[in-house]
Amino acid sequence: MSKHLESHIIRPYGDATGDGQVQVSFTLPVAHDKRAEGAALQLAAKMGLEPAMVVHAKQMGPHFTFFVVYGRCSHLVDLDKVVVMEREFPLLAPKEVSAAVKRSLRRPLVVIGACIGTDAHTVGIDAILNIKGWAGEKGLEAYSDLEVHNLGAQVSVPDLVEHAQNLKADAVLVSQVVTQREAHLHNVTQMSAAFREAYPAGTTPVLIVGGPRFDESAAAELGVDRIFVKGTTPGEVASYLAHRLCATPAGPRRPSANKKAKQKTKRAGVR
Amino acid sequence: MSKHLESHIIRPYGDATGDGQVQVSFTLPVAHDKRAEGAALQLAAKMGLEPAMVVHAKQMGPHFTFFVVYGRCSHLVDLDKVVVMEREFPLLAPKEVSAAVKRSLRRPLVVIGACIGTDAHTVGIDAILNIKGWAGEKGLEAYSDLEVHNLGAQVSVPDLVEHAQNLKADAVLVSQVVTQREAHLHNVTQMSAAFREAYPAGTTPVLIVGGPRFDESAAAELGVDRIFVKGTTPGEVASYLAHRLCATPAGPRRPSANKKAKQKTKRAGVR
Amino acid sequence: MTRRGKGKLELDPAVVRKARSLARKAGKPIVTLAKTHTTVSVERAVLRLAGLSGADPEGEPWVNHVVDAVRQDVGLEHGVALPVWHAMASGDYADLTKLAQRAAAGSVIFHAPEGRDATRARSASRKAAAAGLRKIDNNRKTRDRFTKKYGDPPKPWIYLIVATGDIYEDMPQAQAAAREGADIVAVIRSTGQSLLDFVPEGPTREGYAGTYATQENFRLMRSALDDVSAELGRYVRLTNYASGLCMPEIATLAGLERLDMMLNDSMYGILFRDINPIRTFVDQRFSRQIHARAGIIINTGEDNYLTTADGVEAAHTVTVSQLLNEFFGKEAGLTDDQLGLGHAFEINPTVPESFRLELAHALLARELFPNAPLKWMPPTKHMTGDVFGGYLLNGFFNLVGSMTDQDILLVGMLTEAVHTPWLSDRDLALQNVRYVMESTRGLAEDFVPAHDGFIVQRSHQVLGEAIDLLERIVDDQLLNAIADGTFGLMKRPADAGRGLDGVAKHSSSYYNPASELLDEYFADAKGHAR
Amino acid sequence: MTRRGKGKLELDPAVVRKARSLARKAGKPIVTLAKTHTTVSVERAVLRLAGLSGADPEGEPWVNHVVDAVRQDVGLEHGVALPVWHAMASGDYADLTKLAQRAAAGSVIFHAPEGRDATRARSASRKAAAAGLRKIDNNRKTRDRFTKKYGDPPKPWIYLIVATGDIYEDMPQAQAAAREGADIVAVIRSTGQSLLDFVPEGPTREGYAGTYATQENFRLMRSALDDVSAELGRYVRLTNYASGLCMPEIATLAGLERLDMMLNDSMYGILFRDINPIRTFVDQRFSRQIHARAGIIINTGEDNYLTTADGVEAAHTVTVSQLLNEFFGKEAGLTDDQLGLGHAFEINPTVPESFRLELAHALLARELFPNAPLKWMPPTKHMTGDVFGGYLLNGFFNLVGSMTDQDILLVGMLTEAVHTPWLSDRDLALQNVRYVMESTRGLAEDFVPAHDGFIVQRSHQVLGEAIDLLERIVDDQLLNAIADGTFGLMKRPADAGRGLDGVAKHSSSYYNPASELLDEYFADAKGHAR
Ligand code: B12
Ligand code: B12
Ligand SMILES: Cc1ncc(COP(=O)(O)O)c(C=O)c1O
Ligand SMILES: Cc1ncc(COP(=O)(O)O)c(C=O)c1O
Repeated sequence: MSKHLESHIIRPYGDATGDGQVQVSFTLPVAHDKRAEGAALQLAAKMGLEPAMVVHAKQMGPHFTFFVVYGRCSHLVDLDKVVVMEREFPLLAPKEVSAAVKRSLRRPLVVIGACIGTDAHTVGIDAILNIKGWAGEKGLEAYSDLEVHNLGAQVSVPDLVEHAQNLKADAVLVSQVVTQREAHLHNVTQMSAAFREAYPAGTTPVLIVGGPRFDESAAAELGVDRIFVKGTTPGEVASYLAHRLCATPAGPRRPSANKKAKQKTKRAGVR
Repeated sequence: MSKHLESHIIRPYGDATGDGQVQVSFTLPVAHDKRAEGAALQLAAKMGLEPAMVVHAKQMGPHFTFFVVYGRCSHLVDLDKVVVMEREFPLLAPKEVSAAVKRSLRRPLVVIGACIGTDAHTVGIDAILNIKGWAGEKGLEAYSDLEVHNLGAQVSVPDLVEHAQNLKADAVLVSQVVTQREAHLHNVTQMSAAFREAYPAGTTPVLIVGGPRFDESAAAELGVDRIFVKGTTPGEVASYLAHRLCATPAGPRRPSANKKAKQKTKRAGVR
Repeated sequence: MTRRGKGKLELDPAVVRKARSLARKAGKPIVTLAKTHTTVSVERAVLRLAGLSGADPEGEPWVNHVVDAVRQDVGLEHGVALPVWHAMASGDYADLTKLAQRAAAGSVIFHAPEGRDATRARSASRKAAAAGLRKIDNNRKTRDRFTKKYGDPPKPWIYLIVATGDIYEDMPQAQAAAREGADIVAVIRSTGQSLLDFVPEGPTREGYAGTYATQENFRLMRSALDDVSAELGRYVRLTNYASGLCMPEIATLAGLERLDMMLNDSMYGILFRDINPIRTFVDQRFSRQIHARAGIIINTGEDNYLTTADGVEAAHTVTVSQLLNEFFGKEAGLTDDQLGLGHAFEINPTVPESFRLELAHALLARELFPNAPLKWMPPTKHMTGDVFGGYLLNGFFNLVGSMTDQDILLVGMLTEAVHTPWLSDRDLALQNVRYVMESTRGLAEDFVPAHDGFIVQRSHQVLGEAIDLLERIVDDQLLNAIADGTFGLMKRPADAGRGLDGVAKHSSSYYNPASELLDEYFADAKGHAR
Repeated sequence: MTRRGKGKLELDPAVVRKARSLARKAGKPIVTLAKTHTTVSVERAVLRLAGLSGADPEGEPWVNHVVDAVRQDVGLEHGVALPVWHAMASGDYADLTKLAQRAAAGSVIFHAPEGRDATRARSASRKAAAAGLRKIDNNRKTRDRFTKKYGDPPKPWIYLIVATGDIYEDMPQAQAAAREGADIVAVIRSTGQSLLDFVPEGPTREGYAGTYATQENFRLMRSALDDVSAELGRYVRLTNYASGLCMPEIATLAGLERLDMMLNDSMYGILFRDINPIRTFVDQRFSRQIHARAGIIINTGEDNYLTTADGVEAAHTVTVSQLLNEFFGKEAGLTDDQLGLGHAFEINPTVPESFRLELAHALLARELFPNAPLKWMPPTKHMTGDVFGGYLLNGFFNLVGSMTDQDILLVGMLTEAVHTPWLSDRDLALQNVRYVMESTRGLAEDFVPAHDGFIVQRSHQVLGEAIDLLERIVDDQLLNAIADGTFGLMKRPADAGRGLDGVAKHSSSYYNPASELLDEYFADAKGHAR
């Protein structure tokens, strides 16, 4: 057993340690014949599967064939080389969050949330905000010292900025679920730029985005403070808010992430 | 449409030409956590999947996790580089086969078949030999000028050789379905060596093996004349026999394949 | 067949009658509202029916120019017909397009005509609208001819979605889908089109997660499917979405381009697009009258509720919505065989006996609406990245479809939680449907819920809860119920939401030739019925 | 529950009685044959029961040495008991092992004792055999204690296969399987063991596509499962194969090591291993007497027929084989709850209504054998490399199990056509079973085949064909029927096949203490029953 935990170089496991067995399926734009199966094996070989078996091939229409391939993958996985983004903040209970807010802000912390662009998938943001909550945890609306405004779906970026200003939002939570043609990346980049434009440098609210297909480590590129992904719970978000907004009550509040992104965007250096 | 047929460099197809999308699943010998997902992505990257998404991860027991990954595969497939083994003989109708046998041998062609070693999967060899046949084609027993002896399952190599000699077999058909620990390769190599040992050089019957997991192009290595794989029909086998045994009635009949293999085996050069 | 007679759930006819009459009570006030209001989109639909199409170089449709201009000059409350055809009579415009161009240039001033002018404008506009309705009638005849010629496919009809965003990619994919076995092809729309207050023009090559609904895209796709229908000897139906801010216009375009089905729910826009309730209901009635006339089958959207609410707790809201959709639909002239009421397999699969619960719900819909072509929707919310488990779940969804005798089966994708369907996803999905349908054909006759057993009791419970809810709705008015988040847990007050500014109450002199013609038509349709 | 009463298939009790009496008629001559013959393996089993185990340095078991030596000296026809215990009495051997070693060295000459010598040898051997049976009885008690302590899992019991070839890999895998939800773990054997005329010794680490069945492997695996049973608070059963040339010995070892189930079919060895029919039937009866005594549930192998014959055409051969297995089993003392009769989901999935055909066949078995713990086997022959379709098919197999209330469910693998199961294949398979069983729990009560409908008629047809076949078998004798390829399309003449030379007809002085004790035991078991 323990050997599983110790060894840092591992391989895929079919039914014996080190057998490297994996399953692959894909479609090739060719009719099904011997050559097509050869092509499938060529691709498998390039993926590192050798030996590999085409166990299933099904032609779909005149020009496409679907393949299922099993084989031994020659690649090794080095666990030491895996970079994981560890949570940079402690998980707090709702009470602790409220206490932190009281202590440092001496007023409710204002949060607004929305699905921006044409995205109408509100279940995710609602899971974080609604009292009902998610995975057994109550949503931010249930936190005594958080003032939550859920703007709902398909909110345009200008509207979002306007609301943020009128409501004096400390944090803006944005959800993006539709990812076709990278819609989520375009929308978020546009959104963060708009905030930096609308606010005096360093005073922008904390920008938080979430959705099932984001890369947690892409916050800097997108010009936001934090990204939350699949399986996020309200408690994590609340804890992050406390960590981010209540740790240093006095100190300035310009996320380094924004700096980086600023340099990228046209309006860099605006004062 | 036609472009599908012309272009010789292709990529996997998800829902748009060139998107390179593939699906992969495998198990890693690690418990499920962030690091494990990172490990899965590292493996995907090494297989050429970038970007890739871990869409499913399920821990199985304390030490294993199953992953489903989707991603864009960067590898290209060059159709021109695909080597396919084309059928080297014409497909004949049963009548034509019989005619060829009559013409060249002037006697029935004797075929014996068996599953050797501990393999008891007879459905495959029966599909080829039994009158009932396979895929709508009658089996070799239905051919007027073929004399078929089906020895059944789990025949030992010595028994097989003995029968071949007693029955003056022109061709020996062997099936191997169980492939665990390369059983099929061991058994076939052993079998072909035994025949070369038992027969004067160049007089061995035509050795044909078949089974769902053979590599059609491995005949030489295994010391046999022909390998048939998944989906073989009786007609193909009969046509091959006619081609192989009735083409050159007089001429010597030592398959080059055997030569090669001979050099490999210990008993090379025995006279 | 479960279609007629006693039924497997032993539903009490009196209870069923009660449910329907409550739905009528709840819907009546809305109908009055719809009959006494108009919207910019209804008025634009009239102009489209009269043959006005096209857009200015910026892509703003001429119908928008005209309606906006009329509104500026005389307001919306009289309808645009009289002012427009009065202008046509006064000025010398070759056709409506010319008028529109001039109006766009600001060089037309519209008046609300009186007396003989009004009468003349009225009959001119009536002629124009009638011409449009004739086109629609002819399309209906053409469809009937095709279905007679080819014969209709056996139920359930297999419904597949295409969504590349590019109409020129959509066409071959739709034809491929048809060849693979699709009886119905739906081209889903680009996200956000529903919030546009105009209908884009011409063929389009880019949309997010869907393709724009335009008259030209409709035409291109319908003819692509006509080709493949001829090839296959099977009439392949085309579906799009009459929803969002342009519902009436899109319905009209669907009729003009011979679409066969339209997603058209009485509350979807309100709940899932935050469109103003009144705007929605007014647009709704007009578009359903058009669908009725065009012989288009509507698909309602009850499935959507269960994506935000729980499949068990909210089961009765589906029933309530189906009853309301039925009432609104029939009031607008739709016949039973045009009511593609929706429901879905969305119960959490880890719930004990979830499959029997699905059977209970699906059978309840089947027996409440024996003659409606029910649309059975696959699991989506509980689909995960476990594509194997997802493939299995879709198989059990298909099985419910087979056992409860559904009519329209939207094929589920094993990659629902991952991406919009791939070619191979669709092919696998169709193999799944084919296996289940073929291997279980006739199994419905062996499916006899135990008397007073789990399934019967559950179905009665859901119907009971539906009736309770309808009673509450009747008491505090449907609009308030919607405002309180009764459906899909979404709160939508009547005085909020998108497109409210596009709504106007009829003036005493309101005139709409299309509505007039449609009302007459259904009046004597009813006449004949009697 | 379908277990008692009328039944859903409306089977005519008279017809069912007829089927059983035909099976009895067909089986009777075989029983006589079995009672009047012995085999080398039966005799070796007697010695194993008496405590002789172990092997020479080459691995040839001592029991083989002794039996071969006795046979050489006095032949097999008197049985080995008297010659052996006579030798024990004459010479000074510390124990049987010593005797065996000397016999192996050729320094023992065996005689068939007469008179008082015979009597003495007889009672000595009887004592020795009784000691072995006591061990078996105690194991049975232990099992009962465990199942009482932990309680039995709900039906169906989940049956998983382990097959690494290495007992030390098998143990953790079996424990993993148990933790994942397996109620029964089967360790399949290495290909070819069935053709060995001896039982290998000690722990083994290599076999092809399976692990050798040895006493030590049995012991190791049973204790590994005892550990995990304690951990899980659920008694996990262990299964192996009492088949092939050493059937009686393996049955004995199973009893001595507290295995819980054994694959043990009356004809599998004949048909699928070309073992001589007489050898098989003689070995069969002895091993079933042991199983009966040990409280072991046998699993029969009807599933195998459908891998070589067609699932529809040959459906009735399954029924016939079940009836024969039942007759032979009960004749040997097995009770209903020990008869794990087999059947399988092997109809070509492209056959129209294939699922309903499967339901008809499965329900027929259920209603013919209401009290037998039926073993329901998954699709194998029609599984292909399409692992998605295979996963779906396994789901529908599980569904039949749920709807027809099967007892033992062998879990199908999506990769059946590809490789022996992977860890992840097994895990996916268990999720499949869990979903189907949980979500459809209770569905059986809603499954009521239409009166005289497709399912009822099909089941009657199969039973009818089974009766016709049994009549033909009764006419021309079971052995001839087997010779003619009646089962699984395999022709197996009674005078051919492996192991015939290991068979001997009893002489007038034949004595077998184990058989004697077993016969007495069942005699008064019957006595009590009366
Ligand atoms: C429910 C649903 C809908 C509902 C939405 C109802 C509603 N009010 O939200 C309806 C039916 C309306 C719908 C419509 C459409 N949908 Co949809 N839908 C789904 C579905 C089935 C589930 C999504 C969901 O609710 N997940 C549950 C939530 C809780 O998970 P989540 O969103 O990931 O949120 C969690 C985390 O990501 C994170 N999180 C998310 N946001 C945020 C924000 C912040 C600030 C934080 C901190 C955390 C956070 O926390 C949450 C809790 O852990 C998915 C398929 C699937 N099974 O995933 C398709 C899916 C998302 N839909 C899809 C599409 C294409 C559409 C349409 C565009 C189709 C069309 N053209 O008509 C339409 C149009 C909608 C639009 N304009 O956007 C695609 C998206 C493909 C892609 N990746 O681009 C999917 C994947 C289905 C598919 N395979 O095609 N859909
Ligand atoms: C039927 C079957 C059985 C039957 C066999 C009955 C019989 N008399 O043949 C029974 C139930 C007895 C059986 C038993 C076992 N089986 Co089995 N069995 C299968 C099964 C379900 C189908 C095989 C089959 O009949 N295919 C149909 C035939 C027509 O196809 P084919 O063999 O490929 O033959 C075609 C071609 O290959 C070619 N061909 C084949 N041979 C030849 C020969 C010549 C000369 C030519 C020209 C062509 C040719 O032509 C044929 C027609 O196109 C497969 C799983 C599957 N779905 O594939 C497992 C499978 C083959 N069995 C397997 C195993 C492990 C066993 C056992 C060893 C398990 C055990 N330990 O108990 C036992 C023992 C048998 C033994 N000692 O060998 C494994 C093999 C794993 C591996 N690759 O090593 C498989 C893949 C199942 C699995 N996933 O575990 N099995
Ligand atoms: C009833 C109904 N209308 C419309 C739509 C399409 O949404 P949109 O109007 O945003 O295109 C859907 C989506 O599934 C629907 O179910
Ligand atoms: C009834 C029965 N006996 C025995 C076996 C095992 O075969 P063998 O005896 O070759 O180990 C099987 C295999 O599935 C079987 O079904």
